[in-house]
Amino acid sequence: MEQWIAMLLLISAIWLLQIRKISDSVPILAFQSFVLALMAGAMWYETKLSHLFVAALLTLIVKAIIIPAILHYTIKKIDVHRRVERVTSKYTSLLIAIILSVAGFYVTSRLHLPSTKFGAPYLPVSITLMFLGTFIMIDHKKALMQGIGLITIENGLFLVAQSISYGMPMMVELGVFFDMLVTVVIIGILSFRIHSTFESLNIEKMSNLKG
Amino acid sequence: MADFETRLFVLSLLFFVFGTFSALCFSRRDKWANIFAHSSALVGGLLGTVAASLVLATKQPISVTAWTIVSDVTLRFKVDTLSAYFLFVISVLAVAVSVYSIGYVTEYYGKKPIGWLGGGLNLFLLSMVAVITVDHSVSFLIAWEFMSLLSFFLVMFEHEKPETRKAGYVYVVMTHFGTVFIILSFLTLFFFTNRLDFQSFTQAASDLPASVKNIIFLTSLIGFGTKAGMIPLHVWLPRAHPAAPSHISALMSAVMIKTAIYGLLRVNYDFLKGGATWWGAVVLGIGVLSAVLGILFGVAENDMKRFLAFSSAENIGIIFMGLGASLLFRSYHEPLLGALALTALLYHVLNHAIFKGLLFMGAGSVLYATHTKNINELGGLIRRMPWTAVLFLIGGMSLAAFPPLNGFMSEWATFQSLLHLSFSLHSPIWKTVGGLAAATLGLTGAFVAGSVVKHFGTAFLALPRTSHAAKANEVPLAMRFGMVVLAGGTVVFGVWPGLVLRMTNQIVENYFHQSLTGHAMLYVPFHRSVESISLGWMTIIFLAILLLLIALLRVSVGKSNNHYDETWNCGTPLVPTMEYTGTSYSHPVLMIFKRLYGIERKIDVQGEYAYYPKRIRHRLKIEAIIETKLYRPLIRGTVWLSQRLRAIQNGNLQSYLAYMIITLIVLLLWIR
Amino acid sequence: MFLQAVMIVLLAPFIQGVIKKTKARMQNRIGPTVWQPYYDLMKFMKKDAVLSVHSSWLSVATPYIVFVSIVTAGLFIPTYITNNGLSFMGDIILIVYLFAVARFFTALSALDAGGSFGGMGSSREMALSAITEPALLLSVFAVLLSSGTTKLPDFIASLTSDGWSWFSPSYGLAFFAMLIVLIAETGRIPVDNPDTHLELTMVHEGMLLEYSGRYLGLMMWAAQIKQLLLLSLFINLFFPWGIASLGGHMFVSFLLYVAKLIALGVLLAFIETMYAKIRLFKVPKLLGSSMILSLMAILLRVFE
Amino acid sequence: MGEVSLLLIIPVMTAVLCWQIKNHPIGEKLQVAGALLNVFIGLSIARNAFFVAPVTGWHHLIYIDALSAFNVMLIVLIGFIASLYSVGYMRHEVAERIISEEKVRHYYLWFHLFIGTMLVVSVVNNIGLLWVGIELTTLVSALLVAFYRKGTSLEAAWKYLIMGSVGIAFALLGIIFLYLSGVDLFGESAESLNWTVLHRAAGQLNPQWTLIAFIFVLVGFGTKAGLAPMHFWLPDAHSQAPSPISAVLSGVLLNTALYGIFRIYTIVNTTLDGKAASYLIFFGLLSIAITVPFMLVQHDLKRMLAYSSVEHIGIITLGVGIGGALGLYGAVLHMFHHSMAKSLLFFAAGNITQKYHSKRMERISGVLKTMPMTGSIFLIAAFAITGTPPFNIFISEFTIMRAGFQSGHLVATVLFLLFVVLIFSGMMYYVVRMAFGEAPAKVEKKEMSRWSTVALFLPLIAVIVFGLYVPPFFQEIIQQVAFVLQGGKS
Repeated sequence: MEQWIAMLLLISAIWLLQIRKISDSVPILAFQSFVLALMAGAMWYETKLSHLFVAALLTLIVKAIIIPAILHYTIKKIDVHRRVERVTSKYTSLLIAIILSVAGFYVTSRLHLPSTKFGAPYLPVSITLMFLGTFIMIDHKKALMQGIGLITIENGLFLVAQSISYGMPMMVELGVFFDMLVTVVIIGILSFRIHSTFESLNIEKMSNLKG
Repeated sequence: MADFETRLFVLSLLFFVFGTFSALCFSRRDKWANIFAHSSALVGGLLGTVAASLVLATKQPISVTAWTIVSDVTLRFKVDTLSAYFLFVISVLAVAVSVYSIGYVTEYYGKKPIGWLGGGLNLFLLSMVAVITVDHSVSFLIAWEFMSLLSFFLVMFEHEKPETRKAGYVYVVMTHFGTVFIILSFLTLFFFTNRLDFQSFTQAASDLPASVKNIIFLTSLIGFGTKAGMIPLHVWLPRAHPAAPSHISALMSAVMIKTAIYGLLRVNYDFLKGGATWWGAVVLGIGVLSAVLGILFGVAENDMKRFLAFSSAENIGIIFMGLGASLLFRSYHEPLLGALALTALLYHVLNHAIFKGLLFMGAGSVLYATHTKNINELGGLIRRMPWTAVLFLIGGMSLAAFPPLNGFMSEWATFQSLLHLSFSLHSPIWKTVGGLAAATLGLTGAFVAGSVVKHFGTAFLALPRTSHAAKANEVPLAMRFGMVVLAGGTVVFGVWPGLVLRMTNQIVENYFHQSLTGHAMLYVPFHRSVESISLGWMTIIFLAILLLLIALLRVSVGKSNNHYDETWNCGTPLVPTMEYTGTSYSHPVLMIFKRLYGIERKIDVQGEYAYYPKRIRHRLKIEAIIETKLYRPLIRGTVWLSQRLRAIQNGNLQSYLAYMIITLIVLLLWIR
Repeated sequence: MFLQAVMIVLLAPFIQGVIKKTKARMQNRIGPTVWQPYYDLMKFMKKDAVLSVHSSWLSVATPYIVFVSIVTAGLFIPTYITNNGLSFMGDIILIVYLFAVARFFTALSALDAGGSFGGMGSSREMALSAITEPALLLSVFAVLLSSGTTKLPDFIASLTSDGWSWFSPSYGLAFFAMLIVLIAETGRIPVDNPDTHLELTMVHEGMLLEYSGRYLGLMMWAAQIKQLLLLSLFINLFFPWGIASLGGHMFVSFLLYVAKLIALGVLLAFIETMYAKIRLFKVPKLLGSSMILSLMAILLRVFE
Repeated sequence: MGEVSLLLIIPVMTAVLCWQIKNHPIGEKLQVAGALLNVFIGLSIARNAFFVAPVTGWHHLIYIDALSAFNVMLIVLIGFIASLYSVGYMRHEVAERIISEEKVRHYYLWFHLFIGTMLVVSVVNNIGLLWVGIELTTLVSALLVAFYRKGTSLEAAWKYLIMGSVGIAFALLGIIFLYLSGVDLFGESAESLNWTVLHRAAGQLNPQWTLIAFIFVLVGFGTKAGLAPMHFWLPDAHSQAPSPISAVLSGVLLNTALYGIFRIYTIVNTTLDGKAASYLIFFGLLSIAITVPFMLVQHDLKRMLAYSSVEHIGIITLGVGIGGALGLYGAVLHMFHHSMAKSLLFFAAGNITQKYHSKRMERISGVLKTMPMTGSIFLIAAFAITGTPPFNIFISEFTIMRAGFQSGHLVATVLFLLFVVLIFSGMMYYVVRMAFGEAPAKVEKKEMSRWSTVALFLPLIAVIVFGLYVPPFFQEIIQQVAFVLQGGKS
């Protein structure tokens, strides 16, 4: 079970690197978050910790529904149906993604952290997710994709938070969700303004501030 | 008794403070600002002089605690004999300069903020007094940098001129670099003594391991040497001093650079108390270098104040020679000779302060009257401004160490200490070095004489070259008086060394338990012979012979009746353009020492026959090798490097993110 | 002391005359009598003076200052007695600096009138002196090193007491070093030509160009005295034999002293006729070689 | 207890009111009043925390000890001065037709929310909430950076937002690890992220977890605090924001981020007994070093100041890393001094840029002629920020150097000295060119509005006085804070 979830998450992350159109990213993201919610549910099922259930629910609502919705809306509004632009070629990015995953697993393995009862395999995956998320941001030139990369990173965080530490204290989780939401909203707002100012979302246009 | 001196000292400080604030209050009213600022500076100076002489007379140190800065850093003023001596020098100059300024600043009325200038002067004096009297390294550093900062602002006073801004920048950066080295030496002392006040340095520092002492010595030498303007760290000096208003240049050149000497004495004599032999050798070497190169660069100058600045570097060199000699003698346990050398350098500190102050004031007066410092635009001033001429001449003669003026006395003492390196030390190296060093001192003396002739001759004698010079008028009374005070000093301290010895002995005895005797005569009893000099007697004989000669001529052939006629100029009437200019005057020297100046000489003759040219243009481009070969590459290299390094901030968000993630991964791989 | 003052003042022109006479003879001329300089001086003293309208009080004051400072310097130089009781107030350093004072004022007065000849001479003089002075000091120190004092009487006393060590090589080197300096300081060929006013060659004479009458007389007299003093310094550093200490048999030593002076004068005249004047910018090399010699002298003395 | 709630509520209230009140003159005065009120409350709270006892409340959700109180003090003070300065600044912007009046109302809204979020960060006890607060500051201030809707400001804001959020995310992971390290001690309870609890149990925490946690937190919050090499957003954001905002960003926000790091550092360092210090020293030195080239060759006035902020954050970090009573003392003192000097500098720079209509330093000259007051203050502040006596920064820098030598970090200290003097020579080059000389003809010789000059004086006093005399009560405060940073044990 755990292995499956971990694998799905990884695949979804790498998939985000391989998309053709920006709009494709939204469903993948939703799927990823859904898997995350699933995982949380599973954790709840195993540990019977009530707040894990809440977390799962929140994940489902906020991450798998609201945030994708916002992103979808933004993309529609700015209508960037064009192909994504990458720094590296498709295959290079794939290669790097693989390397990063290996790195993530290696790093966590050599930390020889004391294993916990559940979700031990999730730790390397989550760290890898963070790496991949950052790589998504680095690789894609469209401003919006960086938002998506960010959300991938946060998903990685959640994975750890939910699985290994059985979720954070309630209040903190709420706060985090709230932040996520606001972040996405502000990313939306800013990408609107950027698009209206630069007539494009290509962040390579935004490199006037040097030195 | 001591508390009386304490009161005087505190009062003088308060007067400086009062001068600052009153000047700033009256910054709207130039006249009042001028009067308040400089009169209070004058009073402060007088009080300081009295306090200093009392301390030197009674040997009772003044000690005043002001307040606590942070936890264990207190601001305490402690005037022991060494401080008192420098306090005396500063105060004397303060008196003369403040009188002079009353006249000098009138030039700025309506044009520039007098209040700030006067206030700055007072604060500057205050900071200098603080530098030489505080006894905690942190408060010393604060006072030190405060002094540098104020002098920087005062240099920047005429900041409309671009070269002034450049000078100010160079100055402030170099002095800051110097301060860093001073900080290093103090921190090193702190590292071993675990205290920061001079008291514990004095107690603990002397029994440090030799290597540590060497570090401290070197760092302090570089640090203080920068401020003193020793070559090759002098580059700020010939820029900053001419840029400042003349009375400020007088203070900077006469007194401020001496605070560095004070620092060196403190570190070497109070804290370290003896070290390796090579210390003395290094200092002596730097001294010789500074003296010779300083004056050689100075010879080429046609700007009065720039020349004076270079000659300051040269005199610092002479002082360093004395210091080096005394360090050597100390390491060879020759107390009497050490005493002689230390006396020589202290004496020269006072003398240089006096005549360099006088000369800068003189240059200032010329500037005031003609609005130019370039001697090639002057001439014939001796008739327009007789007072200034005579006073400048006296200063110049003292600078060139001519008897019977004070400059000679200290140079004589320096000569003696250098020669007795070779006479009394038994190592063949020192025997050779001593003679050579003395010879170089002679060399510098001759060059100084030459440059003085050049500057006085070109600026004050013969025909005026421009209308500025032709229409010049004698400067106001206050300025003349300020100069007269110092001119008197040059004579008195020349013919009556006893006055100075009485002060220096107090210091010298602390370190060598020996002292020199003398009233009208400086008398050094060596084991092999007795060296002595008496300018007082010499002067008397000189005058006697003079009177005799005149009398004889009168009685034998009567008064000489003079006719006046045009100068012989191959039959053509003499016009100013035919006179020897400063440039042409120093030309032989430049030709002899070509290598040092990196001279680019261009002569282009126009006209069909080379022998009957229509126009000849002669351009002489001179640049000191130190700047071209040492500093410029350094600066260019730094800038080039930083321009390369700036590439990391390429404005691209993705690369920034890459930096982040890489940092993270590396750290994760790093930790165990 | 008074005696010595009078002596040097009166003796100086005679030596000048001797040198001139010898030169003339060597050039197969009859030449003026050895007393000629005295006649010249008297003539100058009587004549009226013409001064430049552009000149200041400096031109008038200079001759007196120059003359007196050189005479004063003369009091500290042993001539025919080791100690005239004045040496407590000065030593070789003071002497050198008194000469420097004289030179300083001469150079200034040369600029006073504003003519370019004066400037030329003055600038050359000061440039050369910058090298002559250390050379002089160095050669003197090379000799003084043996006795460890800068006081000439003490030095001569020690030299005469512990035997005259002429044959030590360092003395030889120092001798030649100082001879060169002597020629330079007295402004003779090959460094300078005392009997020309041609602007390309002259150094010292150029500075006196504007002077006439009594002032010129004083200047020339001062120059002659300076020459005498340098000669006697040279003599007493290298051949102090027979010099009397205070109260000794003065007369003999005086005669000896004059004899030495004449001999040295002849030598100078000889050299002067042997050589031609060298270019101005060659002179530093000459003096440099003098410095090298004295340096070698010092090294020999130190390491022996 | 009521005080604390007031402290958090007033900024929000002010913000909302400023936003709602359409009457501009009233609004701007009102926001100043709000800020002033908050100063009093903040200081009284701080006084209790310093001299009486740590303030707690809301069942251990709030915990204000000396460290928090110190941060609160800085926030309210700088906040007040900035709000005071904003009045003149914004009036000028409106007068210049650069922005409209209701944009100014938005400005005040976000400004005070920003202050509020920072206060939240410094008063909460729970590290998770602390994280939430810091993320909020990012979001709010990003909007303020983007305030002028120019391309460059948007760019800066975007970079800031993205880098900030990524960093913050890393930090959250770190916090989760920290939670993990304690979780088997306390089980899953809200308490177990309260740093009081963690701190008490710091001894028994799991070292592996804490170390990796610290790494993530350092990189994460380090990004926010502008530690090299995560600082790249900083010069952009600080130079593009309106000057009062730049002042707050440099003066307080960075400290707040550092506060996050140090909070966790104190715990981690006790767990790893001093192993973590070396990381701080490394990043501190790196931050100082990396600014050198950008100081030596620079064209934009505010960027230069921003880089100097990076440098000083580095110095503070270095000081804490060097540690020991002296090092921490110096670091804390430096925090205060840097906030004062830097905000002063940014305000002066604000006046200058508004007067010359440019941030390009080659276009600026003769400030002393055009604005004598601002010019001289600018000079003083510049000398102060480069650590020149007799101004305040020197004292703290020297204390840190002392600590460095005392604790035997000789190489680090000497490097530090070297970098500092290089930075000085770089900065002075431009400062001299700007302050002195003749002004361009078109610039009229007149000070900016009274509001803009008055605001300069409060920090100026601190800059000058604290360089010569640090009052005993203040030393006591610093001692307290250093004590907390030392992990409560002296």
